[in-house]
Amino acid sequence: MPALLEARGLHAGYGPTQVLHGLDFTVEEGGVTALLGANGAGKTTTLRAISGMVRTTGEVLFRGERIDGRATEDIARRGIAHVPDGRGTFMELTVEENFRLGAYIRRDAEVQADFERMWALFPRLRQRWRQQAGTLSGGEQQMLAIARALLLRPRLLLMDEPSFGLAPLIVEEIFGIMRRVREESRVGILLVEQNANLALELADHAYLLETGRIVISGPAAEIRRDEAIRRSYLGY
Amino acid sequence: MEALAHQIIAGIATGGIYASLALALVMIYQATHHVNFAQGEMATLSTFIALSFIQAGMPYWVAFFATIAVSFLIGVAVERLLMRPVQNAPVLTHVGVFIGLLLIIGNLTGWVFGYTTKMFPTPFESDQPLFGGLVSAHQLGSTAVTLAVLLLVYLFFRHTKLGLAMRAAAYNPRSARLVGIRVGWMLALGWGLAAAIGAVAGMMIAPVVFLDPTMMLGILLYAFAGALLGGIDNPMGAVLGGFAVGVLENLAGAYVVGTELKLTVALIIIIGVLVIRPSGLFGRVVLSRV
Amino acid sequence: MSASKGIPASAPMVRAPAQRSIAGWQRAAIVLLGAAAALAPIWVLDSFPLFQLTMAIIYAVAVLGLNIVTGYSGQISLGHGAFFAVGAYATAILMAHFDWSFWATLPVAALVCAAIGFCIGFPALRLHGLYLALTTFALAVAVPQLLKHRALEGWTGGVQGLFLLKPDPPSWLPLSPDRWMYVVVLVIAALMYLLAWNLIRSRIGRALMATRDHPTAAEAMGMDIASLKTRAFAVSATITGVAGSLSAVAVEYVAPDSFTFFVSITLFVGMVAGGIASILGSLFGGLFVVFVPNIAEAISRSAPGVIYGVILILFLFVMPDGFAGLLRRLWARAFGPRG
Amino acid sequence: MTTTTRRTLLAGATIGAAGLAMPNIAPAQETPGVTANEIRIGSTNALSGPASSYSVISRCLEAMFQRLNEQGGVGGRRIRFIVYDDGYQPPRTLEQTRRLVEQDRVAFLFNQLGTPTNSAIHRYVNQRRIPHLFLATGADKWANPKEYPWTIGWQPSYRVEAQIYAKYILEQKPDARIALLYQNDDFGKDYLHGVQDVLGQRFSSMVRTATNEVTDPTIDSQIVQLQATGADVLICGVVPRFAAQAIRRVFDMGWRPMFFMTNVSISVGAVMQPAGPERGVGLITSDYRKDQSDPAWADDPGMNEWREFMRRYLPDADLTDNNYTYAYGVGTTMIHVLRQCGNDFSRQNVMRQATSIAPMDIPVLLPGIKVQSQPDNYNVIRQMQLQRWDGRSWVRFGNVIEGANV
Repeated sequence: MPALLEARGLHAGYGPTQVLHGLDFTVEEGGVTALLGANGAGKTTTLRAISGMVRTTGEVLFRGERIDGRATEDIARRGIAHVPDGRGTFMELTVEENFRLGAYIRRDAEVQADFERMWALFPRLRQRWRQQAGTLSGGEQQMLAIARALLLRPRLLLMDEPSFGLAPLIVEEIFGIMRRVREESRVGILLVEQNANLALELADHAYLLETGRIVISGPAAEIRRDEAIRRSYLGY
Repeated sequence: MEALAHQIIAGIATGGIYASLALALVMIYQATHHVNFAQGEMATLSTFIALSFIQAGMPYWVAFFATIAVSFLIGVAVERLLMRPVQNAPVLTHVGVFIGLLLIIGNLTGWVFGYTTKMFPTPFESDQPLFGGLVSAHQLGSTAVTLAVLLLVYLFFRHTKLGLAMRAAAYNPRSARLVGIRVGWMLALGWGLAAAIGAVAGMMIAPVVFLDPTMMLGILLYAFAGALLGGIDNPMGAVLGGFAVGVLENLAGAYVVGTELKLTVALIIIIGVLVIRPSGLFGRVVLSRV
Repeated sequence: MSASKGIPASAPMVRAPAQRSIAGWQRAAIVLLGAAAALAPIWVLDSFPLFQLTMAIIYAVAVLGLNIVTGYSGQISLGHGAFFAVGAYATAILMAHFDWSFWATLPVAALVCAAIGFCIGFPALRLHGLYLALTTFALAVAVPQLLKHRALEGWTGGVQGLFLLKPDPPSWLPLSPDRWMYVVVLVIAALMYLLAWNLIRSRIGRALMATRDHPTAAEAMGMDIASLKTRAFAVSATITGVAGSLSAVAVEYVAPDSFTFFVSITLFVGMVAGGIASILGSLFGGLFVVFVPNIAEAISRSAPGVIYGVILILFLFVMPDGFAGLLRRLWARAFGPRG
Repeated sequence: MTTTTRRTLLAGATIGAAGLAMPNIAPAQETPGVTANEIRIGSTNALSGPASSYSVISRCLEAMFQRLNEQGGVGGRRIRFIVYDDGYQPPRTLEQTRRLVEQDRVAFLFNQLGTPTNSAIHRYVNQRRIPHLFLATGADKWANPKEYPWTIGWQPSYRVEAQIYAKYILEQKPDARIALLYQNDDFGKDYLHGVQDVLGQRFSSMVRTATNEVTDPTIDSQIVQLQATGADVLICGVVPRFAAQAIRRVFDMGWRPMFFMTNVSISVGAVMQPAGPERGVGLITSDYRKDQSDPAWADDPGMNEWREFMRRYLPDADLTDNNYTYAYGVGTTMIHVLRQCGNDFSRQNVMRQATSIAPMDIPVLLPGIKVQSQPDNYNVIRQMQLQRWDGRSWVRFGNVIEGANV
C-alpha cells in the first residue's frame, strides 16, 4: 500500500532562485509528520510545492498518483487541505461564509453535520458566526483557518506554522484541538513548525530541513531524545 | 416648488440610467476587484447587437435574451483572450489593457454599425405621459428591470455557492484555489455576467438617450461615481448611489452653479463624501487585525 | 519572519533595477554620448519629424510626472491631463495677455501646478485605488469645463482658446524656431529628468517606494507618509505641468478641446507602455503615444482606433511590465542574475 | 466677437512679425504638390475617437475624387487625396497638418474637420500661405480675408443661422420670452452669440439659457429648467442625439413653445424618426441642403445625381446620414474650383479661384441657394431658407434669406 504522500527528488523555487534541492519524504495515512528547520530552510516552500503554488520538478505522489504540475485547485479537490502561512482565511467574508467556502467542493449531504462538528471543536467560532473574519483575534483566525481546511474533509492536511504569532495559551489550545482531530479522524498531517518541541510532541515522524535539503529524518520521539540534534539544529 | 419636484423626478429618471450600468460595474468588481473602463463600450456593442437581432425580425424579448447570452459569451471570451495573458502583470498593466479594450470596442462599434443616431425600441410603450411627461412608461419599466437585476445580483452573491466562490476568488485568489475554487473560471464568469448585465443596461438606456457608438461615454463616469458613492461592493448601495448622483447633478445644475458646471460640482460632492467615508455610503468597511 | 515569509504572494509592482558600478570616466562618456545623440536630430531630421520628436519628448516629461505619483508612490492617477492643461494655460495666459516671455512663464506654470498638486494630494491621501482613480479622473473631466466657464472666459479665451508664439532663438544662433524649440524642450526635459532622478534616488524616493510596497511597515518605521505623499503629488504635478507649458508653446495654441480626459488616458498609456516606475521607460512612453497612433493609421485608415487598441494590448502581452521591463530582462540575460 | 478682437489683432500682428523672422521657410516652389500627372490634396478628420461620426465626410470625398480620376482627373492630372486622423485633438491636427505640408508636400488643404482643430493650424497655414479651403465647420471666424486670407469656410455659419432665428422671432413675437439651450462648446456658443447679436440690450431680459455637455447622458434637467422660466420660444443648438431627446421631452411635457432647431440636427433619419415624427410638428429650422429623406426630392435631378453616386461608389453607406449630402456639396465645390484653375495649380491661383467663385448651383443645395465667393467675402454659402416640420417632411416657407440682411 502506497504512502499517503510521497515526494521524490522535489525541487522548487521562485523565478531564478532555487529553494528546494531534491527532497524525498513520505507522509503516512493518519499520521503526523513534522517538517522542522530554521528560517529560510524551505519548509513553507515544501508545502507550497505540494499544493502546486510554485514551480517544481521531481515527483509528488498522492495515494500513488502523480499530482505535481497540477493546478492548486485540482490538488485541493483531490483531498489535500492547506492552512497556509498568513492563515489564508477570507478576511472580508464572515465566519459562516468561510465555513461554506471550506466545504466548497463537497457535494455530500453531511456538510451541515460537519459544521456542527467544527462548532464543537471551536466553540468560539460559533459565537462569531456572522462576524467578518478580519475582525477576529489572531487565535480565532487560526482556528477558522483550521476549521476551513478540515471542512474540505481532506485526507491530507498541510499546516504552515499554526503557532505563529499567537500567545502561548492559544497555541496550547490549538495544539490540543489538533490532537483531538488526529484521534477522531484518519487525516494525515504534514506540519511545519518553528516550535520544534511542540511539533515533535504531536508528530510521529519528523524531517529536518537545512537550506532546501533534508539533513535528518526519523521517528519524532527519537529526534526529541537526541540531545545533539536538539542542540545543533533545533536550538533548545 | 413645482420646478423643484420636476428636477427631482427627472433626476431619479436619469439616475435609473446610472444605476443600471453601476450594477454591471459592481458585478465585475465583485468578481475581479477591477473596474472595467470598457464596460460602457461593451454595453453599447451589445445594444447594437440587439438592434441587429430586432431588425432581423426577432421579437423583442427573444432578442433581449439572445443578446444577454451573446454578451455573456463575449465577456467570457474577452477575459480568456485578453485578460488571461496579463494575469500576473502589475495592476496598472491591467488598466492599460482596459484602455486598449475601450479603444478597440468603441471604434469597432462605430466602424461596423455606423455613427448615426438610432432609435432603439422599448417593450414598455405607452401613450400616456406620466408625471407631467417627465417620466415615460419606458423609464418606469426599465427601473423595474434594474431592480429585478439588482435582486438577482443580490441573491446570486449572497445565497448561491457560485456567488460566494466568485467573491472569494476576487478577495483572495490564493486561498480560493486552496479550497478548490477554479479561480480562472470565476474571473471569466464574472466578466461574462458583467457583460450580460451591461447588455441589459444598454438595452434599457438606449430608448431614452438614443443609440450611437458614444452613448455610454458620459454615462460610465456617472455610473462609476454612483457605484463608488454607494459602495462598490454593495449592489444595493450602487443602485442607490446611481439615483443619488442623478438627483444631485440636476439640483446642482438648476440651483447651485448652472448647467455648465453641474458635473464638476456633482463630482466634488461625491469626492467630499468619499473623503469622509472612503468605502462609500453603504460600502462595507473592511476591518482587519494583523 | 523574513526570507521565506516575505517571498511575494502577488507580483510586486516593480523589480529593483540592476545596479552595477560604473567608473567615473565611463559615466562622463555616457553623458556626453547621450547629449550628442539627443542633439543630433537638429541637424539630421527635417522640421516635421523634429516637431514630432519634440512632442514625444514633451509627452515623455508628462509621463514622467505621472510616473512619480502612480509608479513610484503607488497612487493611481487618471487625471494628470489636468495638470498638463493647467501648465499650458498658465503659460498661454501670461504670454497672450501680459506679453511675458515664455521663459518667465515657466516657473509660474511650475508653481501653480505644484500648489494645485499639493492641494489634490490631501484628499488623495484618504482615497485608495479606484476611489483615487475616480477622483483624479473627475479632475480631468472638470478642467476643460472650468476653462470654458463664463467667469474665466476673459482669461482663457473660452472655447476659442488662446494663440501664442514659440520662443525666438537667440540672435546669435542660426536656428529656425522649430529647431530652437527642440533644443528648449530637450534642455527642460533633461532638467526634469534630473530632478526626478534625484528625487527617486533620495531618501524621499526610497521612502516613497517603501510606502508603496509595505505601507504598514513604512509607517511603523516612523515615516511621515502623509507629508511624503502630498509632496510627491506636488512634484509630479509640477513636472507634468511643465510639460503642458512646453506643449502650449510647441503647438502655439491652447483650447479646452486640447485637454479633454483623453490626454490623461494618453499619459497613462504612455506610462504603462514605457514601464511603471521607470525613468527611462517614461521616455519610451512619450515616443509610444506620439508614434504608435501614426503606425496604427498606416495599418488601417478605416479604423485606426481599433488598431491602436490592438497594438497597445499586444504590446502589453509581450511586455507586461512595459519597455523598461523588457530592458531589465535583456540586461539580466546579458549579465546574469546579480549575486 | 466680444472677446476675440484683442486676440485676433495680436495674432495678426504676430503673423507679420513671424513672417519676417522665418528665414528658412522652404524655398517657395512654384507649385508644391503638383506634378505632371498628380495633384496632392491633404485633409484631416476624426477617423478615431468620439467625433468619428464625421469620418464619413472624408470617405465620401475620397469616393468623389476617385470618380473624378476615373473621368480623367483635372487638367490631365489625377487627384491624390490624403486624409489623416487627428482624433479631434487640436495638437494632433497640427502634427498631421505639418505632416501633410512638410512631408507629403500637398498642394493645399481641404475640408479639415472641426473648429478647435482648425484653430490650431489657422496661423500655421496662413504664415506659410497654404490654401486652407472649405473647412468642415460652421464657425464664422473662417470668413476673415483681411487677417487670414488663406483660410475659407464653406457652410453658412451657425451664428448667422441663430441671427436668422432671432430676427424671425422678433418679427413674429416681439415680446417673446426665449429659452436657449446650447452645447457648451464652440458650436453651441455660436448660437448664443448669434442671438446676442440681434437682441443686443434686450438679451438679458428676454433670454434664459441652459447648456449641456456632449458627455451628458440626457438633457431632461435643462429642459425642465427652461420650461420653468415660462418661455414661449425655444432655440436648441445641440447635436442630433440631444435634439431627438429635446423634441421628445418638450412634447411629452406638454410644452408647446415656438421651437427652433439647429440645422445640424434635423436629419429625418437620425433625429425626427427617433424622436417620433408626430412630436416634432411645428419645429422650425433653416437649411441650405436638401434632405435626402424628404419625399419632395424623390425625383429631383440633383438628388438623383447624388443617389446614383452613392449607389455606385458607396453602396454600403447609411443613406439617411446627411453628412453625405454635405460632403457631396463641398466636394462638388472643390472640383469646380480645381476645374477653374485651368493649368495653373499654384497655391496663389488655387486660392484666387477659391475666393472668386461666380454664383453657382450645387445639386444637393436647395433651389435658389448659391455657392459663391469674392476676394472680400469668404462666406461661400450665405443663404438659407426657413422650413417647418409637418409631421412627415420639412416644408420650406418664406424667401431664401441672405445671411446678414434678413
